[in-house]
Amino acid sequence: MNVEAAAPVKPHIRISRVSKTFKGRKGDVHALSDIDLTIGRGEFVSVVGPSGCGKSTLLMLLSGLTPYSLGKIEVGEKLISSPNSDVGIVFQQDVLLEWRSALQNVLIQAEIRKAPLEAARERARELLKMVSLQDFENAYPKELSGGMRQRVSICRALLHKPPLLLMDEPFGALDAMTRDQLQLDLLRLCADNAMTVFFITHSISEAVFLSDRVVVMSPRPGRVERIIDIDLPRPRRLAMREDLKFTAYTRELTEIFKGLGVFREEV
Amino acid sequence: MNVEAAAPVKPHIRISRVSKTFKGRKGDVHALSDIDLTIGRGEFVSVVGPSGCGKSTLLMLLSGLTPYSLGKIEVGEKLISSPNSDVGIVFQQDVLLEWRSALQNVLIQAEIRKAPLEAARERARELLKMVSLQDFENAYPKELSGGMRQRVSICRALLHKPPLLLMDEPFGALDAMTRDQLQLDLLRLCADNAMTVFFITHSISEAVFLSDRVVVMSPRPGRVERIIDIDLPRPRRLAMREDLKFTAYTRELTEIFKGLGVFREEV
Amino acid sequence: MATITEAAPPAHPLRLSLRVLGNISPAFWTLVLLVVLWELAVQINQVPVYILPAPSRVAAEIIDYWPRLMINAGVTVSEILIGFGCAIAVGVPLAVLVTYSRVAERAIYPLIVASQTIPKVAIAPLLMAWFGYGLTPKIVIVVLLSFFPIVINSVVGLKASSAEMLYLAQSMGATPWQTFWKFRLPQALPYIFAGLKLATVLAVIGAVVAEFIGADRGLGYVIVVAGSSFNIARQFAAIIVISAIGMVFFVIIELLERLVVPWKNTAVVASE
Amino acid sequence: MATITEAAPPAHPLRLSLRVLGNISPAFWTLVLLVVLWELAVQINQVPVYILPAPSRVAAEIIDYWPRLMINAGVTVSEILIGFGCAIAVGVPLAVLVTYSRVAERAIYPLIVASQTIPKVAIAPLLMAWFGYGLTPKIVIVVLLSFFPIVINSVVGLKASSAEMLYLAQSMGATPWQTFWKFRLPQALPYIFAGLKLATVLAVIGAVVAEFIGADRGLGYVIVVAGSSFNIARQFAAIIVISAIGMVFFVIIELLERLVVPWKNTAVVASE
Amino acid sequence: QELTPVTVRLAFLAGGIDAPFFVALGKGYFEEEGLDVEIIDGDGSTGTIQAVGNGSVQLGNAGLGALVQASAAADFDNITAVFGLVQKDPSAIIALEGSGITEPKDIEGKRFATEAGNLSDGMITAFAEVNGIDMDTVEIIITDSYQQALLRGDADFINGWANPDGDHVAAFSPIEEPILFADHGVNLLGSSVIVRKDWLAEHEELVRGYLRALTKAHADVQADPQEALEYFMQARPDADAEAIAQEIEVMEKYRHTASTEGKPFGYVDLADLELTISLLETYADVEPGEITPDEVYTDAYLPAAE
Ligand SMILES: Nc1ncnc2c1ncn2[C@@H]1O[C@H](COP(=O)(O)OP(=O)(O)OP(=O)(O)O)[C@@H](O)[C@H]1O
Ligand SMILES: Nc1ncnc2c1ncn2[C@@H]1O[C@H](COP(=O)(O)OP(=O)(O)OP(=O)(O)O)[C@@H](O)[C@H]1O
Ligand SMILES: [Mg+2]
Ligand SMILES: [Mg+2]
Repeated sequence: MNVEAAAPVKPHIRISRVSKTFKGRKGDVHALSDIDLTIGRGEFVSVVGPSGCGKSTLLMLLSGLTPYSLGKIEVGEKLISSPNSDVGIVFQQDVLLEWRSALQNVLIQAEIRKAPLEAARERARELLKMVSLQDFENAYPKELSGGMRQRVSICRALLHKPPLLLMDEPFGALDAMTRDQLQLDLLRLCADNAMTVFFITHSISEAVFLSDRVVVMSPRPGRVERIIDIDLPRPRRLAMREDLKFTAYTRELTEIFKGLGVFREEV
Repeated sequence: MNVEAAAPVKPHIRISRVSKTFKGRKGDVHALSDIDLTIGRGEFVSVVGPSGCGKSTLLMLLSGLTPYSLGKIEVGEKLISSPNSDVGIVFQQDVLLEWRSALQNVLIQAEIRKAPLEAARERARELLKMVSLQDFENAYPKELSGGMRQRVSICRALLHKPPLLLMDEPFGALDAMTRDQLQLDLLRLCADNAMTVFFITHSISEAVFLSDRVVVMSPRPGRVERIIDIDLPRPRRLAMREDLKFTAYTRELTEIFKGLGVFREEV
Repeated sequence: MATITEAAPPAHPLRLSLRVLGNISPAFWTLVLLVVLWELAVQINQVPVYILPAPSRVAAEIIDYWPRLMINAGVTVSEILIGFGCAIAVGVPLAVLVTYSRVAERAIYPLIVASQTIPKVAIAPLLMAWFGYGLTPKIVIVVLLSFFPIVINSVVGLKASSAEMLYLAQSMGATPWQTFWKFRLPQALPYIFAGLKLATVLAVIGAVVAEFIGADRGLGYVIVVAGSSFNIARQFAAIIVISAIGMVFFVIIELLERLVVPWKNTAVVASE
Repeated sequence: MATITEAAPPAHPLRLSLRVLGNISPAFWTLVLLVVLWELAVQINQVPVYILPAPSRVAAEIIDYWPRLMINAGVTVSEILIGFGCAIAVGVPLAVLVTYSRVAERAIYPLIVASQTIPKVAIAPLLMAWFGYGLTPKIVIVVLLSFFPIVINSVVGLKASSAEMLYLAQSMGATPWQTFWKFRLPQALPYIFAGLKLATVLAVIGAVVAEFIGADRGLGYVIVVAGSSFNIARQFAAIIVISAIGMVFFVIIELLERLVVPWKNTAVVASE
Repeated sequence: QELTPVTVRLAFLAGGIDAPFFVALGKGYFEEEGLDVEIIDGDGSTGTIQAVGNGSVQLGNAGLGALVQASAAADFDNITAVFGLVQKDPSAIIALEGSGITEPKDIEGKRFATEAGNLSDGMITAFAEVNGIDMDTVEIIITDSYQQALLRGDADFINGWANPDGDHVAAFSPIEEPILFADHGVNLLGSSVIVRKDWLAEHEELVRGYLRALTKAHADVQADPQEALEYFMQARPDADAEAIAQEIEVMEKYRHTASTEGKPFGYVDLADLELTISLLETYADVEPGEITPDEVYTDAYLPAAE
């Protein structure tokens, strides 16, 4: 079933036969099995798959934050065996530092990287404005709604214009409108900065709308079930979602999903 | 603009002119303004609105966990002025106790309520099976994926068959298929137990699919912008989402949303 | 049934300090009550002064002996402050070492524990032999007594950082120093402050005990000398000044905590 | 650069204890090293026994005096255990009171602090007058010395519960007792255990100090008696037995922690 | 016969000088007098006076000088001594051999290590003044480990008991003959049996019996020091037997002053007591005339001389 799509020109990420097993008290959990995936430089790849199939785990392996059990991951020319700091990550849980205001939470990225602070502050303000949080720069995480916290963590990941962006359901807590807006903003930023994006989502239409390729993962142990090339023109426009081609893609993905047997019969 | 839909027969919840202001270091945040809403017994009401508009705040007021600044909230015949324990709540962040396994996290509901433990364990197992976590009963929260954690917290809220269910984006971290499945399961449980449900979501189609009425809130300070009666037959079937009536509702809601001006012009 | 209260907004530092000072009052009244009871107990039972002097008698002694009490208090306070400072300077880095290095944890930790269980009074001759008879052995004793809670609590605090937060730090390429300074330390502050509070009282005790063993000034010395000449009222006067120093010190650390860890002073859910 | 390690899986209690025992070894080797250095220092510098007896000399004394050391150790250990038990029985409820009642916090807390800064040795005659010369005053001193870290750390721990968690508890109609028992306490355990560890060493010190003042048995008494006849080697023998007791006690509490708070022993991210 | 329970607190940690107490206990002399005695160790006269004063013990050993000073300082007159145990003060200047300190005058310009509490009772000053020593030339080091300070050479002399403190030092390094204060015009009466006057009034016969038992035991100690040591070690197994044996031997010489030499054990000479009081009046803040000998001592309970 593994239909590998045409390999992109300049590979940025190369995942070869990677497996991951979590050792548990009551036996091991086999989270990822034999993953093969190559992502080109500047490519936007989305990952969809049922809950618990190993998407977040794969993202953590890519970032070098968790070690893999078998196989090989290369990012750029580098073999990943320790944390890779040349990335921006949006974690599934917004990991905000509760002792810092929204603005300071974004700025930590610059502080740690020893980037010039004044310019960073400028950019952080712009990013917060982009996600409509200009009025909450000084609010502490406790004083923010779930969606607001998530938006702060997105700004943090974007601050330093990383060459590789890893996003774990970044828009999950946002309403449809804000989400549409941020999707467009994200695409613009990617185009401007030639970022490679590894994007986990639960929304098939979001995946289709944003991506060059969509990876469908099968449930435990997570495998790459199928990779779909999305052949839609760029820049993407919201109106494209009404296109037949677009709906064809979403339908195809939905069918693959259903084929995974995740879905029980209707009761 | 406030178009109050036909009042339901037996009111379960009565919210009258409720406002909520958070006192902050740098001035106050006016989160909710002058909310009026009546929810009938056994009714399924969804709330949609832009991120940060006060949905979670309203839920917290309803549960009595946060005090309101002005107005009156009655649940049943009781004026809410202290925590109401006759509910099941799914919080926006899954609040799992990290020292308890998935099963024990569900069972805490029964332990606190001093319900017979054997029966509760039986039911907890069923619920975990319903959300496909039968293999993870003994896993600790740290060992679960984001979507799995959320599913555990849903089971916890349902364990004691509460007359009133308050859910804050309960399916936000779930893939489309699991989500569909759980929507159906939830509707079945509601019908079986005559539960009243207050349901916050970011998905307009989810709101339409599940609800008797959909409340649209406007951004800060949160107000009730519009209430839409969803006149679709019950039990709902997934196929209904292809109905013209269904799409008409989602379109209407999308238009209202756009009218709120949340949406910036496309860039 | 539980009741709900509004989360108190964090106030301006100055307003805060004032509020904290205001907060002392219930304790003050308890204290007054205790003193009155003590006075009555002594008066009614005719307790002789060499057993337990009445507060009035102690107060008279404090007033009488005020100038010399203050001079000696100055000595004790400076020992406490220097010793406490050194305890922090020793304790926090040690905690960092133990947190970051498993080997250090296993090799050093048990020895620190052992060092704590040694009665300082018993090894006084050693300390005197090594550090002479001046200020140094007192500082050493203060440090030995007070650095332990700083270490233990700092270790627990520094280990309390969530895995997610450390992942975040690593993804930014944070150096160990940055991870410590920007992520672990702020997270650990509530624990560290609990340790500092414990350390304050131990520092006070340490200074006094050190002065018991060999000193020619300080409040501990006053207690010994007053005791040997059976001046119990003066002993109590000195003890009360010591307690006051300890309390002031403790309150200062608490004020500092409120200034340094303001984000903790929100969200209060009081259950009845 | 930081490196990544696999999260260690929580092991079976028995395996755990074995591992912990295994873990002691680095400390053991450091100890051996220290003892060797000590022996060499004494031999080379010809340090007289009245300053610092050589470990060989102390070891000989321990062996020589073993039966009586054990008898006295038994006395001291029982004082420590009873006192420590009482300290927990006093400290934890006090912490609960302070956590739940703002008034208690303001009224009692400062007095507890004050009680800590009073040098116990100085008020020993009072304690003797109140509690006689038997076991009671020793227990009282142990409790007075060791309950404070239990209180302070328990308060910090009980206050560490997140607002969300307390909301959850309230939404289930949890009684204050249930909230305490099922939500706050498990959350507070790491803090409480840090407090208990501090308390162990203070309990040991407390027992020894109490035996200094008025006792005719126990290791503190042995130290005093040996001191009075200038038997420094025997003093050190007793000190070493005391330290050993303290360490064993500390390790027991740590083992207990690993059994009671197993969910903490996961996810280790070591940074170099 | 019903025994009366009595707790006795020694002045210091039990030492050879307390041997009569343990012999009386071990041989049942106290029981013969109707007493059930428990002996507890002390940590100085102050503590014992307090313990007797507040009734936590009935009988105690405390320095008569200390009793005078305490009565004045804390303003009480309800405790009296009834029996002198140590009358010649063993306090002495102790210096290492070769230090050149053999006469009181020799301490001038030297370094002096002592405990804080020891310094404040005024007897050093008294010793200096009586012997024309300029204390301003003496450098004082205050430390509890004064013996070590002397041995290490941090100090030239210390003030301690000629026995056993002097013996302890001598065990490591030979010392000059200790310069006893008592031999140089300054004798503060030492340990005596003290009791609260109200309790005494109710238990006169018991106290007489107690003192009889002590006297009898003291005679036994002198007759058979080895046996006394055995009784002692039975009661205080952690004590250093060798040291105790030596103490039993040498401490006897401090039982009497020159003026009570040949008098029965326990007898206190009025002139000695007056000297003690006057020394304290001159050097230790005791108001002249505030304490009279009969306030702090009575000979009414001494056993009839045999
Ligand atoms: N504890 C608090 N202190 C101060 N302000 C708060 C607090 N909680 C919420 N707010 C503010 O109240 C407003 C409404 O927040 P709320 O969490 O109800 O939003 P929401 O509609 O649930 O948003 P989302 O969809 O992002 O979860 C926000 O502006 C938020 O900043
Ligand atoms: N630390 C851990 N220890 C043990 N098992 C783990 C751990 N983290 C994840 N797992 C397991 O690995 C599998 C994959 O988890 P992962 O978080 O990658 O899923 P996911 O695809 O991101 O799901 P979701 O969409 O719900 O976030 C799950 O079965 C989970 O239980
Ligand atoms: Mg995930
Ligand atoms: Mg919300």
